[in-house]
Amino acid sequence: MVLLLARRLTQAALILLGVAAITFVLLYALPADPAVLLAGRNATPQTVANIRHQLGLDLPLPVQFWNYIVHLLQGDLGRSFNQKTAVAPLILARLPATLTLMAAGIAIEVMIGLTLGVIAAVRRDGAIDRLVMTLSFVGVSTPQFLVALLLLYVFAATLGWFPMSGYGTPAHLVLPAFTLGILGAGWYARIVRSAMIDVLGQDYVRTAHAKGVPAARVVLRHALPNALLPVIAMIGIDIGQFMSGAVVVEAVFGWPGIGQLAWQAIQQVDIPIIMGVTLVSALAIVLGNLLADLIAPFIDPRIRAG
Amino acid sequence: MSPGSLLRGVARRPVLALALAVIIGVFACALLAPLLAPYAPDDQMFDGLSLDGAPLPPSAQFLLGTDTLGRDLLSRLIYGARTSLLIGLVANGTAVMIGLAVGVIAGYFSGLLGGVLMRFTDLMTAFPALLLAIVLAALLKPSLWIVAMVIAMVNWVQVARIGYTETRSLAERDFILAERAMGAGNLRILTRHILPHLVPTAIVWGTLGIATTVLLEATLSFLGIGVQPPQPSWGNIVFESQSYFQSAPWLVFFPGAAILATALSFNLVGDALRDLIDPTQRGRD
Amino acid sequence: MTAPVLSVEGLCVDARTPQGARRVLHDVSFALNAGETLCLAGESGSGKSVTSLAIMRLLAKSSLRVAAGAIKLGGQDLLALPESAMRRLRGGDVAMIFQEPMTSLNPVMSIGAQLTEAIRIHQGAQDAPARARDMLDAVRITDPARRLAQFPHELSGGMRQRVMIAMALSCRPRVLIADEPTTALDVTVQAQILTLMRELKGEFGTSIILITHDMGVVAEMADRVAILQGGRIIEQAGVVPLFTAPREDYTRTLLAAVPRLGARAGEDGPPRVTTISPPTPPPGESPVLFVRDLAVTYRAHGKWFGGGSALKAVDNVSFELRRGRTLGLVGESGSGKSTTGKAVLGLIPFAGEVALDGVPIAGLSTREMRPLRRKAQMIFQDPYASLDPRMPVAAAIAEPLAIHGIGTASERRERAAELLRRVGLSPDHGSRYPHEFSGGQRQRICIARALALEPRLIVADESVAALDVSVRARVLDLMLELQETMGLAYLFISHDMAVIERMCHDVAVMRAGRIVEAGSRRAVFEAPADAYTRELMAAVPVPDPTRRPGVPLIPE
Amino acid sequence: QAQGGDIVVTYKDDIATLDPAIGYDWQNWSIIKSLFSRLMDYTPGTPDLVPSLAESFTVSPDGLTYTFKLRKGVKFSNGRVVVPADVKYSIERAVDPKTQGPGAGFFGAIAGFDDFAAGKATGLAGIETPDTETVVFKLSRPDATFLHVLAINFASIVPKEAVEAAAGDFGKKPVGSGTFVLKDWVIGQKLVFARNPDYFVKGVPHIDSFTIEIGQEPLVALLRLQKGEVDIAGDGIPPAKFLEISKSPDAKDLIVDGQQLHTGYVTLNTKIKPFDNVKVRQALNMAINKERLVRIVNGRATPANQPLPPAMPGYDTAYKGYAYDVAKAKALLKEAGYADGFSTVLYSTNTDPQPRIAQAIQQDLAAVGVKAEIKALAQSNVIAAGGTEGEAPMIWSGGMAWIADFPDPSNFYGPILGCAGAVQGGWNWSWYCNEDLQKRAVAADSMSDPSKSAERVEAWKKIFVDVMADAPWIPVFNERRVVAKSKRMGGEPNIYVDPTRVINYDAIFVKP
Ligand SMILES: Nc1ncnc2c1ncn2[C@@H]1O[C@H](COP(=O)(O)OP(=O)(O)OP(=O)(O)O)[C@@H](O)[C@H]1O
Ligand SMILES: Nc1ncnc2c1ncn2[C@@H]1O[C@H](COP(=O)(O)OP(=O)(O)OP(=O)(O)O)[C@@H](O)[C@H]1O
Ligand SMILES: [Mg+2]
Ligand SMILES: [Mg+2]
Ligand code: NI
Repeated sequence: MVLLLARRLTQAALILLGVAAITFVLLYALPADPAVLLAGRNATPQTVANIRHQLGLDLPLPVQFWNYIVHLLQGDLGRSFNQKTAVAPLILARLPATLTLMAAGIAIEVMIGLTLGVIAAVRRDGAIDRLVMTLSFVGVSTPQFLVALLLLYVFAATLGWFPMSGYGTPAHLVLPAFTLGILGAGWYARIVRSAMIDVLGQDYVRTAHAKGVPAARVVLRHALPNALLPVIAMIGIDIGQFMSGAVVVEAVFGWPGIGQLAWQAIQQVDIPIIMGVTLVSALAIVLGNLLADLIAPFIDPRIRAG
Repeated sequence: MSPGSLLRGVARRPVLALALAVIIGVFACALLAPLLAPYAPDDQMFDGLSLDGAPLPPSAQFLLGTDTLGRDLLSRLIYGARTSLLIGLVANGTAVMIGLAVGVIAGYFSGLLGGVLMRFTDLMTAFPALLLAIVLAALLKPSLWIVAMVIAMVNWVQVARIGYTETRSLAERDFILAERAMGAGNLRILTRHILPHLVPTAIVWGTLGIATTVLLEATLSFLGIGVQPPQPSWGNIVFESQSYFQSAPWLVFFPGAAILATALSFNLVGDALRDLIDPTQRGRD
Repeated sequence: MTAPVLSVEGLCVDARTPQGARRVLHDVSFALNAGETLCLAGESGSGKSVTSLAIMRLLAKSSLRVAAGAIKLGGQDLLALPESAMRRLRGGDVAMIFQEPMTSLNPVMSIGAQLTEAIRIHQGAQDAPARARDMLDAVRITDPARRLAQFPHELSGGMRQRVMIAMALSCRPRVLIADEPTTALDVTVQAQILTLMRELKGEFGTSIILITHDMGVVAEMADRVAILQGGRIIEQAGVVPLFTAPREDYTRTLLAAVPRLGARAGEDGPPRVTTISPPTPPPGESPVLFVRDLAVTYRAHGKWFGGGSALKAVDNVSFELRRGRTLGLVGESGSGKSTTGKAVLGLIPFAGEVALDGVPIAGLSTREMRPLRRKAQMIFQDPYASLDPRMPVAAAIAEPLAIHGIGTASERRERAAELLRRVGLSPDHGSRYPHEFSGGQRQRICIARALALEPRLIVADESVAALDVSVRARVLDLMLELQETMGLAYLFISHDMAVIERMCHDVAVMRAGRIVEAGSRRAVFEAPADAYTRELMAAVPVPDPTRRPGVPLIPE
Repeated sequence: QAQGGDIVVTYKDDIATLDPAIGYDWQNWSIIKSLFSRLMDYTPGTPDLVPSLAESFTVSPDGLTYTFKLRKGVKFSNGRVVVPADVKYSIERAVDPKTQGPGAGFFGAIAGFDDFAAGKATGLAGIETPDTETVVFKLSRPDATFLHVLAINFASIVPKEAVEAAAGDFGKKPVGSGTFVLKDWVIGQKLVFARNPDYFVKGVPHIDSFTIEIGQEPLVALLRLQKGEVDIAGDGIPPAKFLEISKSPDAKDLIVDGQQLHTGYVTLNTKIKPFDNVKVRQALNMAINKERLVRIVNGRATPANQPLPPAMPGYDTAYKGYAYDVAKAKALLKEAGYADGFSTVLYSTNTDPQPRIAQAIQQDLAAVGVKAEIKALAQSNVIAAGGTEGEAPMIWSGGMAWIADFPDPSNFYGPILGCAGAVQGGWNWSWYCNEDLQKRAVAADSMSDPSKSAERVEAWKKIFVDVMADAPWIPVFNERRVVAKSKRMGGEPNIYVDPTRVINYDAIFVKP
């Protein structure tokens, strides 16, 4: 197990290196020249060349990449072109907000999704089932922006239950987390329903009934764990999606997360920030997936982790 | 099953019949757009805007209202069906297929091959799709096929992870051991005995994915790699208009409803097809 | 006489099929008195399991439905009871042991969790873990404390069955329905379990419905016997009258077909069933299966950093099997029989030397194994688990042919139909799915599948255990016939000594992963050298209710 | 005007930096203006230059020497008095290549600039500090805009010790002598500015503090503004909300609407066929229905016919430009040999309403037979395409259009219409270079004698009219800036849409 963990961590490091390399190459492929953008409208070619040189953008790509990696290994993510300050603090400052929103969003979508999915599976082909299935489609078919604004209008602007914007208190978290949760719940509901229907038809569920286990317990204790594997995998995926992808929700609710930073950096071709955000979210994703893979054998002991 | 009994089977399920009708309708729109649309999709009509430049609500002249440039929304939706169908079916379908293939292979060959594939999947998950999109936008001539390709490249990853987990669990079951004992090759086990079990998953992703990819297309087009204005797609109509949801709700509602109805219909038909192919799965998702 | 504890009146059950309802139980009626053991015996697929599930109200809702009748428990009609009330009865008042142990245990819950749950629910006991361990002790599982933390897939088939029994007995039910409870058990344990059930009955007045195809068990356990055939009860009588004076022809066949241990004393091989003279293998020919120093180690899964402990399931096993011969592998549950069977076909990693038809298989790739697979087939211990639930059985039977590219699609279909017929099923069963069959029927499907390729070696793991005697006799004859005509070799794993006696040339007795005694069947059976072998022989039930061990007959 | 009040301003994007030598976007532009002071400044709401940190100044007759007397006793917020050496240090810092500042080029007229910029000197020889209150600038050529240059942000005065103490992070820890000081900066969330109690003009500023909340979606900011949570929505009113707000009864309290020094235009790349043909360029100038474009932006603009905006000195009110005339446009195209039109590409940024405007232009072009394919991209990609030779035939400038750095016509020529900008990475996206006009532009900028300023303006007026004869642009409209503010905020529109600093934090106030 320890060996396995060590191996997976090495792999994780390699993945990060791979991500860094690809990102680097892609950024180079961009025709937009950060120096030109920085130099601004009034710049002379001299200024542009100057800035390019200062940023080291005139070095050959492999050299730049090598320099980047060397700095990275010293824990240095470089300095933002646009903000003229170290990247690491910019990302770190936003990390707690991102992680909070991610955790809350995933918790809510899993909770809603599991509940609806299980109910739909138990009442399969009934009216509730149809309703849940239709709702799950409504959920995934609605753009984030709309849901976020709608929630904001109703619960913050009109009812005044929650603050419209900001970060810091649990009250601030509710609406953004629910936006993510409502939108993602459809996936979970579907996946859980599908897996649960399979499981509920298994012999061991019949055994549980035969033992006189209360219906709710049969569903929750006997059937649900057997249907959890895809859910775990899905959570691993969502970590990635929310890490830098909650741009819209962050924007609507003024949530100071990494998504906004990433979005701006991409617009401004602020390469060090893009690299930094990419690496941090890659790290989160890799760790998330690693965790999912490590948890899987505990949920289904038939899977050998070795 | 004969075509006759099939028809009768459909007729007995009105919801299914409705779903089929929606799908046929959408295909008809895509194929016959010039015949069906009341106006040209990119005609910015003078009387399509109010005097201070506001879009017009549905009326007898413009059945679904007009957009912020004074174009007929209905006509744009009809033409938009082409783009959106292609994205929803081809791009999403490809993503699901690649994802299943990778997931199943990685889950089944848990050794080196599986490890490498899954790490590759991790790498792709960790890689910012947006960046890829922007780079492609800058390098390539925007086209629908490129969006389709990017969507496929981005979305397969998720399907792969789910497929991988399910396969790992399946591969430990006795009947797979039995297949091996009979001498079944890996290919056969994968295609005949593991893939069929993933059909429900494929249906979930394939149909829920229709809605999400249609919306994703809009984001990618916004970044410049997909269809460019004035070519309509359902996604970009919603996307462009979402901030107008209060001042011109019809601009968001109708394309949104089109996406929802199409995705839902494909799901219903997908379920029905699966029941037909695999009766043990009746009622499963 | 007091009112019966449980009575079934005019029970009819329909199966839902695409062609409409098919009746699988016709007007079944019987009564179970307090402290009585009623045996349901009969053909495989005759409706025994369906009857018991109907009593529990656990018929698969999507495919089976009670069409008529009443089931009364102490005057209460179970069929009219609300689900919540029924639930309280289940497990506590009426408990059930299911036929297929692998699929009946929850794969993601530890044995301990599954056992204590029942105890907690019905008795609210604080000491549930301790009682769970006691129950495991009671069903004679080795190392019960460790088993509590294990998961079903880590146990042998017999152990799983014992866990099922422990679970059902843990709450001392008023009525116990046991569907083939000892099918997968070796005879010594079977004897212990039967004794346990008898004790339970004596101690708590539990009434038992025992479903079994083993007339030996019937004779040993039953007070009364009901014989089912084709979904009908054709005969119902006290055990002694039934054995001594059966009324129905079918009952008579059933009794006549019971193999009795010692029936073939003094003879070397199995009986001849054809007139073809078996080919004598040339002396230099390499054995079909050659095994030397085989060892298999399972790595039990440990906690994250704890590391797993290793279990040597098979150790130092050597034997060889020649063309046209049958080697019987017997031994207590968990002794490593199935593991050996899987290892010699290269299905699980092993150490040591294994050669199939002279070709060493260690380290062969899937592709290299393929030609060998055609020559060697396996019938798995758990038939349900080894069938793809999403494949119609005809396709499953034709599967090996398709894999090896034999024949056209229609030829394969024909062959599948033919094989179905030969194992006593009707070819139009072919379009059904595994879950629509009875346990015995599934077993026959697996046998048919193994025979499809006409291999040279079959590893048969408890492959006739779930078959009623008449069908079993037919299947065994079929296997013998194939051996005589084609020189098939069998590695025959069974707990049923009578079957071993009938089928085998040689016998190896396993215990704790090692072979403790091996030799010709005659030598081992007639002069067992090892103490354990002797114990095995003694524990075989005798199909004669008047020669019941221990417990005296309860007078009617 | 009332004193006091704490107000909240919102922006969507991060404040990149508050370093005056670096900051060059329209968000930090107005903040930097208030954090620091410069030798020169403008009367709030006008383009009129006034001395600020300088008490007085003199210009030599040849226009090559500027002598400034500093105000006495002005203190940086760290408590130290501002001395002439700070002026020299600050401007050298803005020019120093190590600073990577985008504003270096503005100071090109100072003697010694070329050596310093090329790294051959360690400072600007042209700046002298003869005593404790005097700064002298020696120019290498006359520069009529020099006083404006000393009023732009890059000429802000900073204390050397604070820059050095910040160790490269001055942009996050600014110290100046402006009207406000930075009190708190929570990354990604907000910046708090408090009034500078020691500011050298009494009674300025009016508000006690302002907080900038960032990461705020404009639509939501507006909603918060209507609820009174926000005082100024910095990103303005999104198109989707404009009509609703402007028609609401509160509109006059919530909206301020002002002219800015801005023109929206379409560049016609003179190096790409067929735009190398002046007739084609003129024809297209006649093909665009600007009235309709104005309607699409809900009337928030006025049609334009020349590069300069009306508020800019040098705007020619007599010039009528190319009138909208489809028939004439077609005729011209036919003359140029494009009777059947041609195909081309029109670039635009991708944020509403720019793609819509591009589509409207596209439709107008289609009417004269020109098939323009639209490429709506992120701003950085459009800028990249514009600055690459032979890449972008037409660019709709909306969203990144030119807003003057200072209110002088020269600022509308050099980088965007002059030869210097027609280079790789430049901003002259028409790649238009008329040597004759270039010479006249240089000449006009040399007329630094204040008495000749009217003549100079006249010269510029002609230059721009002549530019239009070559038609490298289609001037489309002059967009007005619309700012949303809460009801309690007071002040004329021109301090919310100040021509030189957008929001003038020094001048706005909270109504009592
Ligand atoms: N997958 C597994 N992981 C860990 N241990 C296992 C696994 N499968 C079997 N074992 C252990 O190996 C031993 C031998 O099991 P095996 O299945 O070969 O027994 P068997 O002789 O076939 O018994 P039975 O007659 O009950 O089927 C048992 O102790 C069992 O618990
Ligand atoms: N779910 C089902 N759907 C349809 N038919 C079924 C289903 N389950 C059982 N049957 C059919 O009902 C009949 C009775 O089955 P049952 O399981 O009761 O047999 P059994 O007497 O228990 O046989 P065995 O000894 O082989 O277990 C069989 O013909 C079987 O094929
Ligand atoms: Mg049965
Ligand atoms: Mg076994
Ligand atoms: Ni492990």
